[in-house]
Amino acid sequence: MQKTVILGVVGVDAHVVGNKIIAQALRDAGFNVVNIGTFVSQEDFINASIETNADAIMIGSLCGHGELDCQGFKEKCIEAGKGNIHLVVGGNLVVGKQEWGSVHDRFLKMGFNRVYPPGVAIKTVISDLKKDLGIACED
Amino acid sequence: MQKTVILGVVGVDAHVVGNKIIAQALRDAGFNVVNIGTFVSQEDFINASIETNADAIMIGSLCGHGELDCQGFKEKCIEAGKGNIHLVVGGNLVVGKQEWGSVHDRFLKMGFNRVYPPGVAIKTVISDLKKDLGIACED
Amino acid sequence: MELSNKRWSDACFKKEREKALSLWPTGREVDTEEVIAYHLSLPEEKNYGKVVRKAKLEGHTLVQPRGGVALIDEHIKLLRCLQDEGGADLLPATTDTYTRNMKFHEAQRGIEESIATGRSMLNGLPVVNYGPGKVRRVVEAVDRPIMALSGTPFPRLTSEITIAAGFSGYLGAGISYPCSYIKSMKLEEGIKNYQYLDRLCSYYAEHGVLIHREQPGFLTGTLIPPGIGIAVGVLEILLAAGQGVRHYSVGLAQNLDVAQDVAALRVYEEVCQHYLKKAGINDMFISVATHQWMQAFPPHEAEAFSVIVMGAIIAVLGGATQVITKTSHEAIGIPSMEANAAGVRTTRKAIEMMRKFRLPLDDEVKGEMEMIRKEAMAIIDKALELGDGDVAVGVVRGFEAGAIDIPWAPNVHTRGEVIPVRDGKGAVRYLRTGNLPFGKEILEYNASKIKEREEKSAVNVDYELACYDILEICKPCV
Amino acid sequence: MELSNKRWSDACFKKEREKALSLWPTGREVDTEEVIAYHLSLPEEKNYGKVVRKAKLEGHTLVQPRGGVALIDEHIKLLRCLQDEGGADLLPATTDTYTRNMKFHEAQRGIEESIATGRSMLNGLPVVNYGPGKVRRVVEAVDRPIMALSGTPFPRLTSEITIAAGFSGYLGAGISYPCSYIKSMKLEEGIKNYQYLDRLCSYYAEHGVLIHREQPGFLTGTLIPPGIGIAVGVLEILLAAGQGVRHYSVGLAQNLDVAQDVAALRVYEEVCQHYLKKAGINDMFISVATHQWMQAFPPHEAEAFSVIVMGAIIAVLGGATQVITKTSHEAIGIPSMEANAAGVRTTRKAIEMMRKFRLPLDDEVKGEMEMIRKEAMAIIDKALELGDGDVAVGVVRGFEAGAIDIPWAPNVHTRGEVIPVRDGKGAVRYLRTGNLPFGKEILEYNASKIKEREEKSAVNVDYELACYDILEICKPCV
Ligand code: B12
Ligand code: B12
Repeated sequence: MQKTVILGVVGVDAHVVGNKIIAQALRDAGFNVVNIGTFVSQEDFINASIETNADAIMIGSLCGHGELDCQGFKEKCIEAGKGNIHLVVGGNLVVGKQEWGSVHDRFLKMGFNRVYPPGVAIKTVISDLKKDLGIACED
Repeated sequence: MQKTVILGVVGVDAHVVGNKIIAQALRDAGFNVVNIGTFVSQEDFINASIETNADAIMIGSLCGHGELDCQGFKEKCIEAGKGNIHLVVGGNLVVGKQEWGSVHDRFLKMGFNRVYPPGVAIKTVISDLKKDLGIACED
Repeated sequence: MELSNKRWSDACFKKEREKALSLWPTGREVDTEEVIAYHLSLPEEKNYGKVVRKAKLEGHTLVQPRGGVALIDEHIKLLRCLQDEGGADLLPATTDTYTRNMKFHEAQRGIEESIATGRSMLNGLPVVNYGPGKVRRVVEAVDRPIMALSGTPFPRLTSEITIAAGFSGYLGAGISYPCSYIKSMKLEEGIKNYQYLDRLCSYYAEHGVLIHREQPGFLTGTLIPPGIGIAVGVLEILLAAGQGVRHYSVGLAQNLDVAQDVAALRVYEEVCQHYLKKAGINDMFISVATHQWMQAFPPHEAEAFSVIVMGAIIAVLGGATQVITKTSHEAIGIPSMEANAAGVRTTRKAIEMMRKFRLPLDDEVKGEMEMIRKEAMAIIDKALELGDGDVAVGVVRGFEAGAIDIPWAPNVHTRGEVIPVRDGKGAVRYLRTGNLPFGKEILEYNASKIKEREEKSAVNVDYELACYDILEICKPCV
Repeated sequence: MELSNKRWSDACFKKEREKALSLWPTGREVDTEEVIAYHLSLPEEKNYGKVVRKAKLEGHTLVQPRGGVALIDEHIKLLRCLQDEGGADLLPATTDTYTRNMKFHEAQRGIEESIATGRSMLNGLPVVNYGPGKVRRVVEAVDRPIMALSGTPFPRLTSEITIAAGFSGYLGAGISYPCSYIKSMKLEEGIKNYQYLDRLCSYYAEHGVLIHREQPGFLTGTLIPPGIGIAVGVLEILLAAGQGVRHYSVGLAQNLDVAQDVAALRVYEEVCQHYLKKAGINDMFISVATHQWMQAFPPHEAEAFSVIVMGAIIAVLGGATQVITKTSHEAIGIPSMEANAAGVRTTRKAIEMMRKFRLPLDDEVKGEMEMIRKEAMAIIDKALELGDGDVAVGVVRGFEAGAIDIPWAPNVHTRGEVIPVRDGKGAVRYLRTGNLPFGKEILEYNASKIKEREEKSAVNVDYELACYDILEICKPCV
């Protein structure tokens, strides 16, 4: 069965290029992509996931405010009864060049299941997602 | 009284540009410069200093072999009865980018009175030299 | 107030100002008389416009970094580092994205968390929250002019605060920023917001205070064909002129194709002056600013340096008066101040070594110039036609009709039908021209250039390749 | 053996070889038959000449670093890093200065102290001490061709050993190196030493093994006027041709004046072919190599990167097939392997971004080309005349007469009367032309260019300024 993912860029963040390219790549990989674009609030992500009964929420954050913009997101998902939805986040998550290990940890602690560094290969994201959602990979 | 300095580049080292420029600058500053150029052995330095009754020996070493080429120089000076001559060394003294403090120490231990890092300002060398040889500075 | 390119009346401007200044408490601190006196007390070397004018006269290229951090003291450190370690000619104050979107409460939280965590949690300096008094400390701590860099469709209060603080330059314009920095603002609103800013600068100019205006021009920074970039710049300078502005920089992002980049820089002012003259304006000072690569940067620092130096060289070859720099941290995050200064310094050294050498213009470069001119003029002419001679109206209708379009923009009011792609030599062409008002000559030239690439590389030039081209420069070269 | 440009007879060559191979025990390990078989067993991608030839055909610029350390295993690490992290197209083995001066005992001490202290105490790889067997480990550990870089007037044994080890390129020539790497060798001896090397390569070529020869051309690297640099290159290619060499790179150092640097690269091959043709040689493969700034480097790494990238760009603008790289450590010391790889990588990225763009040739650049051609030809013609048509003899007499002269050289047999200085635009001219055989046109052109600088800067162009110019690029730009 086709899996549905919500894709968007959180906060007041206008970086749309990666968003458009990833959306296309996910579609090519067989996902049902609900791309809600840029300038998405936490509430919008959750509402969209409820409406579409999505399997995963994929949050992009490029502008550096990821840490502020993602605070409390997991808790809101739980409140909304979506505590089990798969949470993925990627982009230039924090301000500045920081040691990746610690950034990764911070987001895992916030409740994300997958956290990706700047410039991650899209195919890595997709193959992880397939694995995580229980889709057989060809390769 | 005009002070005499022996200037040269030690070892099999062909870097002559700095040597020529420093020679000119020392002359302009009032020194009697005996410039024995490049490819100078330890013995040549000492002989020249004896012949001219020099006040200082100024060794350039650019090519990186300074450490090997200066080993035992102070001892040879002492043997030759020139144990008190002022010894100055400068250039790219060692192979590679090394911590300057430790390079400086190594050459001080070898008996040099002044040790200069790559690209030192010539006017610094000259004003130190005047001080060390007891010449009044205008500035 | 109806949209038009007429200068706002004093009454209307006054009313709008009151609204703007009441958006956040610090707005109340702006005392216009005092601001004028303050600016007049500053030395010439701290005035953006004067420094730029002098450089243009001397054929010199100024180095202009970006940069902003959450806390004032840290921002002062940053600017001093850019000035003393980097040798920046012009200094920045980039605002954070909350400020840009008038989310001043969030910005406040960012300030507080920055103090608490000991690292900047904001991607820029929240000037509005600080207010003019505190921001003046920055002006007084450095010896160069400062420009506010605020990629925002809401410049009203930010410009009031920063000018009151003593900044003498303001980057931004009413098409560029509303198109690429927000999702759903109508063009009309964006234009008005920047008319406010331009009107404000014109007001200060009347009172002897020169606030230099700069147009960003890089748009989404993503393979913007120079014809589009220049068209937008010209439309924006006409809008600024409409409000009385007479001191302006037009910008353009580099696409890293030497011939085309230089050609674009070489025709830019001429096209501006052509339309200004048509509008009866003969006294506009124009400076051309080039932005080092604005797209995805290589993460490897040695490669990043290469992109930066290349940008400096294109600036000089193209005779630009300003070059806006990037850093070796670009792919990762907001640069440390050292990395930022290094980007400036490497740029400066390259400018020095270039010794004002300009690219000789052979037929190839001249051909590019001609084509860029034609593309830009086609778009501008169409906009003017649609606006019945009024630029402001024309821009709105132009976007509606798709006669103006910006590739890869987040704003839903841009059609996004135009898709750029490189040709066989590396110049940026159009995979799709959407509804751009291009005549046969342009279309055929474009098609033939794309065909050259197909023949050369035996690859289909399609959407996938267009995406590939966006990532080309950031791909490791080894 | 009397000096001439005739090819050494087999007998004479054999005798000289025996002497050379007995200079140090490892010479005995050279088994010519086996060496030929070994080279023939190597893949094409490991042959210097073949890689260079292919690049020239494609209009591509190859990246060629320098580098050498005391120990074999460390050298392998270095080359792997240059290849894998830097993306070098061609790999180096720079020898240490003891080896270059045949002080093999001292080199041995350097090896031992390097092992003892755990850091390289030598400024290069002492290939002779290791002998061909051990050095082959290097060849086998990498996937690119390797060239021996040995700034030496004594190339005989070093070339035997490195070719036997599987290196397929050798840098150096009989005027360049004897002039700038030693204090008192006579030109005659230097020429003969390199005739040996060229004869050796020609011998291998006869047996199907292509050893690419490269001429350094940068001389003392210190503001060498391109007319002099090219003259020496042409004389050296004629000397190589005399011994039968047919695969050659001519080099030239950049002076960091775009127009003049590019002009020099653009005329170089043409001048070579002109004289080769006169000598009846029509089958010489020539590649042009450009050396990134060879003089005092800025210590600040951001500035050093700028110099390096600038060098890459000049290479492409000038259509050079090879660019020899520098590193951000240049001002301080032998670079770490990471710094060396970074220099390669930054160069490579720039080449990529340049997309084979060549500088359009306008009248200014063409004028420079014309002047460089004339200067070079004046020197070469005079040398040929003095040698009664024999280049080898002509070179010796030319130096004696000062008709050939090299600025800032340590060798006492160069007159050193010529002193370079920059003109008002930045091009390298002559403060003093010494006894160079320049006619009125060249002299007047030169004088007028220097006068331009005096007028522009209201400063006397004198010896002090010439010294200043040498240090210009290394001075901090901030
Ligand atoms: C182009 C660009 C812009 C354009 C954006 C145009 C547009 N509307 O899209 C413009 C010029 C408008 C712009 C503006 C700004 N930008 Co910007 N921008 C860039 C730049 C150069 C390239 C981004 C890009 O398009 N990359 C190409 C796409 C294909 O890649 P991507 O977006 O990085 O996505 C990849 C991965 O990150 C990941 N990914 C992305 N999203 C997601 C989502 C999920 C779920 C997953 C799993 C993965 C993932 O997958 C993608 C493929 O690898 C980057 C730096 C860089 N990368 O070189 C800075 C950068 C992202 N920008 C930055 C900033 C700060 C800003 C500004 C705030 C201005 C400022 N202060 O300097 C404004 C923001 C305005 C706003 N409201 O958001 C910073 C962020 C800083 C930080 N995190 O510390 C960066 C990193 C530059 C920098 N070093 O300072 N920017
Ligand atoms: C030009 C140059 C050459 C030219 C020299 C031409 C000539 N005959 O003079 C050529 C191309 C021939 C050359 C050859 C080599 N070079 Co060289 N060369 C340089 C370069 C780029 C500039 C030197 C220069 O002229 N500077 C300008 C003058 C005015 O400054 P200076 O000589 O540095 O002198 C200043 C100070 O050091 C000091 N100083 C100098 N001498 C003295 C003496 C005294 C008493 C005092 C107090 C101070 C002092 O005062 C001067 C003013 O500030 C330097 C790197 C750099 N600096 O950028 C490398 C450099 C010196 N060379 C180097 C090397 C290794 C070589 C070679 C061995 C080749 C190789 N393996 O790469 C050969 C050596 C051959 C030989 N037999 O010696 C290395 C030394 C490495 C190290 N120490 O770790 C350097 C540092 C480059 C590098 N980073 O690898 N080189």
